[in-house]
Amino acid sequence: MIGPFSIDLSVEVGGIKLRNPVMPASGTFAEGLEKVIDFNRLGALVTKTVTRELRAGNPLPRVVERPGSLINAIGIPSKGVPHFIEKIIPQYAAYDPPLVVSISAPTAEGFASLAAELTLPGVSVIEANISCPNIEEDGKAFAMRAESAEKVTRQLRSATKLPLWVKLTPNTGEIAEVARAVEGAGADAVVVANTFLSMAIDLKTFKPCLGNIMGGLSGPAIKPIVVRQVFQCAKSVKIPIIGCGGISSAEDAIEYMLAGASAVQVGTATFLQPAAMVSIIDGIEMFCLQREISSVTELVHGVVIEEADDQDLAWLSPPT
Amino acid sequence: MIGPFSIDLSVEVGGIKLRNPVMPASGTFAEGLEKVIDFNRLGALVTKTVTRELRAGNPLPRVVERPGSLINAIGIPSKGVPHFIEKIIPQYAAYDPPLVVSISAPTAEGFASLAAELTLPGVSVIEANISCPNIEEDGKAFAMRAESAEKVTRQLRSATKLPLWVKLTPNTGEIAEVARAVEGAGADAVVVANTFLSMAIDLKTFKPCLGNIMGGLSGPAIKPIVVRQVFQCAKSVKIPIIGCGGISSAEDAIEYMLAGASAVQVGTATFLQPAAMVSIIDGIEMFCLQREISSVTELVHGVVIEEADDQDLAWLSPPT
Amino acid sequence: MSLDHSSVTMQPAAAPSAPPPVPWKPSIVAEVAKVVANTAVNAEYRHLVVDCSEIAASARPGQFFQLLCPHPVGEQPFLRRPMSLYGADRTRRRVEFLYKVTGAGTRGLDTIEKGGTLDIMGPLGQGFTLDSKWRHVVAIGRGAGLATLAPLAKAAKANGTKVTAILSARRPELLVSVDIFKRHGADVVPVTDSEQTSGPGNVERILRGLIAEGRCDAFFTCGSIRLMRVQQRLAIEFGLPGQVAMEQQMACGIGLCYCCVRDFNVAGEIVNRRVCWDGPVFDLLEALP
Amino acid sequence: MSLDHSSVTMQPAAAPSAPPPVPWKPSIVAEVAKVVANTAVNAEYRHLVVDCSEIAASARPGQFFQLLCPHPVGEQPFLRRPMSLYGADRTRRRVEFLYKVTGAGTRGLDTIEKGGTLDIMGPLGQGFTLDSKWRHVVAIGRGAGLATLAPLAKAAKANGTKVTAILSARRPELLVSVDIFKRHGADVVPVTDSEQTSGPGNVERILRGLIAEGRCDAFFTCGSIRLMRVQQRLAIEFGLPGQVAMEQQMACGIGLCYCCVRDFNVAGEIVNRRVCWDGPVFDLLEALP
Ligand SMILES: Cc1cc2nc3c(=O)[nH]c(=O)nc-3n(C[C@H](O)[C@H](O)[C@H](O)COP(=O)(O)OP(=O)(O)OC[C@H]3O[C@@H](n4cnc5c(N)ncnc54)[C@H](O)[C@@H]3O)c2cc1C
Ligand SMILES: Cc1cc2nc3c(=O)[nH]c(=O)nc-3n(C[C@H](O)[C@H](O)[C@H](O)COP(=O)(O)OP(=O)(O)OC[C@H]3O[C@@H](n4cnc5c(N)ncnc54)[C@H](O)[C@@H]3O)c2cc1C
Ligand SMILES: Cc1cc2nc3c(=O)[nH]c(=O)nc-3n(C[C@H](O)[C@H](O)[C@H](O)COP(=O)(O)O)c2cc1C
Ligand SMILES: Cc1cc2nc3c(=O)[nH]c(=O)nc-3n(C[C@H](O)[C@H](O)[C@H](O)COP(=O)(O)O)c2cc1C
Ligand code: FES
Ligand code: FES
Repeated sequence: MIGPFSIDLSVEVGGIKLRNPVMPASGTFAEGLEKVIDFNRLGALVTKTVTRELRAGNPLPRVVERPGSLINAIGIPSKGVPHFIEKIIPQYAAYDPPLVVSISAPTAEGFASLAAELTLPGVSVIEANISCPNIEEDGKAFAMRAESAEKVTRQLRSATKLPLWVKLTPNTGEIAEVARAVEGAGADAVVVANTFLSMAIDLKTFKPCLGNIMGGLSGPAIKPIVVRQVFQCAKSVKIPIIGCGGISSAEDAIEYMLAGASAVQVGTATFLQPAAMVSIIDGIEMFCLQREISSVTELVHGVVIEEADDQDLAWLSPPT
Repeated sequence: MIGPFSIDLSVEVGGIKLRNPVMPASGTFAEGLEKVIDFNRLGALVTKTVTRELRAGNPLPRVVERPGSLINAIGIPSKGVPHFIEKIIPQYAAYDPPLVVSISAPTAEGFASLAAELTLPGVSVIEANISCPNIEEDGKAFAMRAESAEKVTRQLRSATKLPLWVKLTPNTGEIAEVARAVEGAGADAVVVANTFLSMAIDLKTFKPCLGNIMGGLSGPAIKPIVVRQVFQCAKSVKIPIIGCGGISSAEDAIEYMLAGASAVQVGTATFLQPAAMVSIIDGIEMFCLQREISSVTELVHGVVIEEADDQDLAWLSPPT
Repeated sequence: MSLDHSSVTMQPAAAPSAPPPVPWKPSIVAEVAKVVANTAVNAEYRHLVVDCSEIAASARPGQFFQLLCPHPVGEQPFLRRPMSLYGADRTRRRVEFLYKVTGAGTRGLDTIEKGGTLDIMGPLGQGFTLDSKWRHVVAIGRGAGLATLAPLAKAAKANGTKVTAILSARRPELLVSVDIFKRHGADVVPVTDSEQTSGPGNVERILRGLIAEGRCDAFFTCGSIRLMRVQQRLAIEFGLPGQVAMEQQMACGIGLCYCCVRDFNVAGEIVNRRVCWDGPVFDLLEALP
Repeated sequence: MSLDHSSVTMQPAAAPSAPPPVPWKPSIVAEVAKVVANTAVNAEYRHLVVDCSEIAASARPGQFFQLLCPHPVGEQPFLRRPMSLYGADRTRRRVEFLYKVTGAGTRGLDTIEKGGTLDIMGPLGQGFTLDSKWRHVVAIGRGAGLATLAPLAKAAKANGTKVTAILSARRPELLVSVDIFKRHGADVVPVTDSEQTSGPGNVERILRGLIAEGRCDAFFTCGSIRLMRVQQRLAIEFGLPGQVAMEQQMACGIGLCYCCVRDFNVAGEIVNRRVCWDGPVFDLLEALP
């Protein structure tokens, strides 16, 4: 028998120990959430991606909903690095969970210099968003190809001593190769994945629903595709994988962990249920309790692959 | 004023004229549907992919549902070419709409010889399924890369005089390049797209929900991604595009046409509403009537892209 | 392993038809039916009655419908759910189902109230065939099979065939369809786990008795692999015909998707058939567990 | 264009707080509230009343909630929908909304019956501020603004401030909130399109009259760009303060996503603010149409 307090929820993810495997996804988390959930319950805190350039973000409308999903083209509104260092980082100083700082830049050098500059007290991890589909034209980003992903990771690696997580795009046809390249270049973990480049058209006006024409798809609709990508990456790399895409329940998080994720990020679900992350943490603990799993790490890559047998049987009533 | 009968629903798609732009997606259509809808209403008839090899198909379970989507790993059960020629093709002889025969093979030569053999009376179009994620290991298929897609298309082109449609995979990061390569190699149209390689894990057993471990995602959940892919392909090629992915209403079909599709294929929706294709045809006609659009071809690539303006205004009540 | 998708010959009613005559008419419909009743019959089963079209109401025993289940709170069943015909009334244009709440879809069914609507699609598949020469037949069901076999009672009576229904359940109070069989003049033999009468040994004993009395010209069964095996053995031993209704997960329900295949032993060869289209009723001796 | 996400200073109530004290307590909740009433008030608006927690019931005028709307048949609204507080009762733990059925989300709201439940999230955003020095204020609303301004009536009364409410609608029977304002002692001036009294010219005439009589220490407005412009002009001409509640499409409602930004003119500079977090109530003179 396992007691509720004997379940070890902690995970080791890319150079850092987290009290539990649940953290926000970049761009879906900010100080406002502190009014709804206790930040000290989270595995980590993750900032919105910051860039060196001052950016206004994309034209409106910035989001459009679809069944079970959201398309966003927020862009990366940014008030620049000094503002980030002076105003944003200190906001999280009082909380226990490590702070993960998400960065983006248009060039590999830009990534490296930003990582160097943000290697500061109060910052625990650099998450390199080399995948944001809105940045590069037509969704092409560093994370689309192994070579470009490797190059940017290598430069990032030499620019910072902090644990380095690299966030991949799901829009590539070769995510496992990209993950392997990123691992080879020194990343401590990969985040799988960002949003799917998508489009919606308004039938009244014939115009795109988003000011930016295209945007990134997130939410429950994408989960089956990203679970597959995590599974493929887990076969391809040894560094930890952080699963991200459509997670809104403990079951979703556990499915990702079974596929190979050591931790998970929760994005869009927080928009619908602002306390989603806390419910997911509680749900994972409950699941482990019921299944007598004493450490959540037992779930990681726990999927059971066996030879197909005659599963027909399962569909008939139990024998009398 | 446009009268109901003055709307021209016909479209020219890759070497053949269709009475309307709506047809089934391969693998979601068979003789049984004749009991529910009048096949003569359809733009075309499309067979399940046929292969030269005898295949049993995948182990069970072959489908698993997710919110707004289905993952299938049917495989391509095939009784071989003679059976297809003797039993399947004649089933459709009595219907007016052209018959599109979907083929697949493990090699470019295999594709070509199959296309040649199926260039028969009663067959109007060869649709080359170079994208089925279940065939090649880990979802890799000819359609993942421009080079391999070009090679197989070139061989197919020289093997048949019939209109040649090539069905692409959405799992690649370079679909517009693949479409262009296929166009260059002589395809008459591209079908965008097949299913997204996906995975689901059963939390009771920790086993994959599908006998085949991974399968293809279809249904409403994927629509925003595939609409974007059609839009990108439309900018990249001049040959017609047949949109396919998550279409279940006339609005969905029109959205695809606005993005750049000349015609559409309907798959999973037929499983939920077996008369979906007929409703979609009627709905497109109604839409054209209401918008005073006299030919459905006016919708094709009709999306209006303009400079962003201050769309904030739209959110306030009308001025008094 | 060879593949055999040709339609079974038992009952031609829903077999693929010739090229469509003019004007074309559907023989399977998806329609929004009106719910007349949706009530619990015991701790496990609910009885659903809907008003429907003539086409739907023409369903025959052993056929089934695909129900588009409403979404219960927090769940989104995507596919339709197969449910056997439990009763059909052609003149009142009404069909009935008997279902057990097991997962998301049936939980959704459970939420429908009288006066509400339900999207039903059918009639689907190949049903049971009653040979006019048969005087006495035996129906053996358990689980959802109790629902599937129920409409045989009325059809057999109309055919002048006498039925003995061996109905199996965990406990007596979980038995369903007993009244239907009795109402149509069948002999009902309830067997239950709690009374330790439902084991294959006891059922075999009962069947041997019926065969000895000449009261078993054919077997009809659904819902239990173990009881199917008993009948297969006896069918071979005594040269009796039989039909079994099979279950399998379904997507389309009309033969399009090939997700519902099962293996069958046809003259020693393993062939692959679609339960929704070639079945759900198959020859007893061809069925494999 | 510069970006300014800092919180406006009008009302510190919901501004970002200092590092959390121990033990931590939420000040915004998402909870399943019980629906006490959901009834039509006229051809356009419906009145929704729910029982809720103390935190939700502590909402103040100008604040809003994000409602998780049930799915109407055939539609799946994904995001929550923002709705202004129409009324709050701290002691009875109750909040009220007034909504117009416009799209999928509000059609979903429309389906909820008395006794049902609704997932509400709030209180959200920065509400109106009432200066204790103000003796007479003017509230000018149209559309959803009529709902947004309504709770000001009670708050002003409690503050000892007299209100003149200029309520605008297409036709007299579409006016809402008139009773609430009257009940709390406000003067109500209905203006409508059908009576040709709602034009900016006439409203400006009324306002100039109130200003001349010393009955306009501040403007409160919501729901009409044209009327906002009239007030902005008069506010500048007479040096009067004002507050406007703005609308914008929202995803998160709590400042996480930056989809709800609008431009504001802060001392001649265009700054970008989140309506959900820095607003929805902003300084009248900073607002841009
Ligand atoms: C031809 C046929 C007739 C049937 N008739 C009846 C009947 O009259 N009464 C009755 O109570 N049940 C019947 N069943 C079983 C019924 O279809 C399942 O209980 C139901 O689909 C469960 O759906 P769920 O969403 O509640 O369960 P879940 O377990 O959530 O379903 C998940 C998936 O598995 C499928 N599934 C689950 N159980 C079964 C099963 N036993 N057979 C086939 N698919 C299944 C579902 O359709 C769905 O696709 C019949 C099945 C078939 C194939
Ligand atoms: C702070 C705030 C307070 C509001 N208070 C009220 C109120 O008290 N009463 C009332 O009737 N309405 C109010 N509205 C408007 C209300 O939110 C919209 O009418 C509602 O979101 C429409 O949703 P729908 O699904 O019915 O329409 P759809 O048009 O289907 O909505 C599609 C999308 O657009 C958004 N949207 C549509 N109209 C608006 C709008 N006017 N403002 C913001 N987003 C919109 C929806 O939220 C959704 O994301 C308020 C809006 C805001 C921002
Ligand atoms: C509104 C919004 C803004 C986002 N901004 C960022 C961002 O700035 N940087 C980033 O790496 N990902 C960003 N993302 C992607 C998320 O971090 C996450 O990868 C994605 O949404 C998939 O997870 P989900 O389905 O749980 O939302 C954003 C997503 C949304 C919905
Ligand atoms: C059960 C099933 C079987 C399929 N079989 C094939 C096939 O044999 N050949 C093929 O090219 N596509 C096949 N597909 C893919 C569909 O043709 C279509 O590309 C895909 O389902 C996306 O469209 P949808 O969302 O409308 O279903 C199959 C899809 C399903 C759901
Ligand atoms: S369920 Fe589709 S073929 Fe049987
Ligand atoms: S709605 Fe997300 S920041 Fe305002």
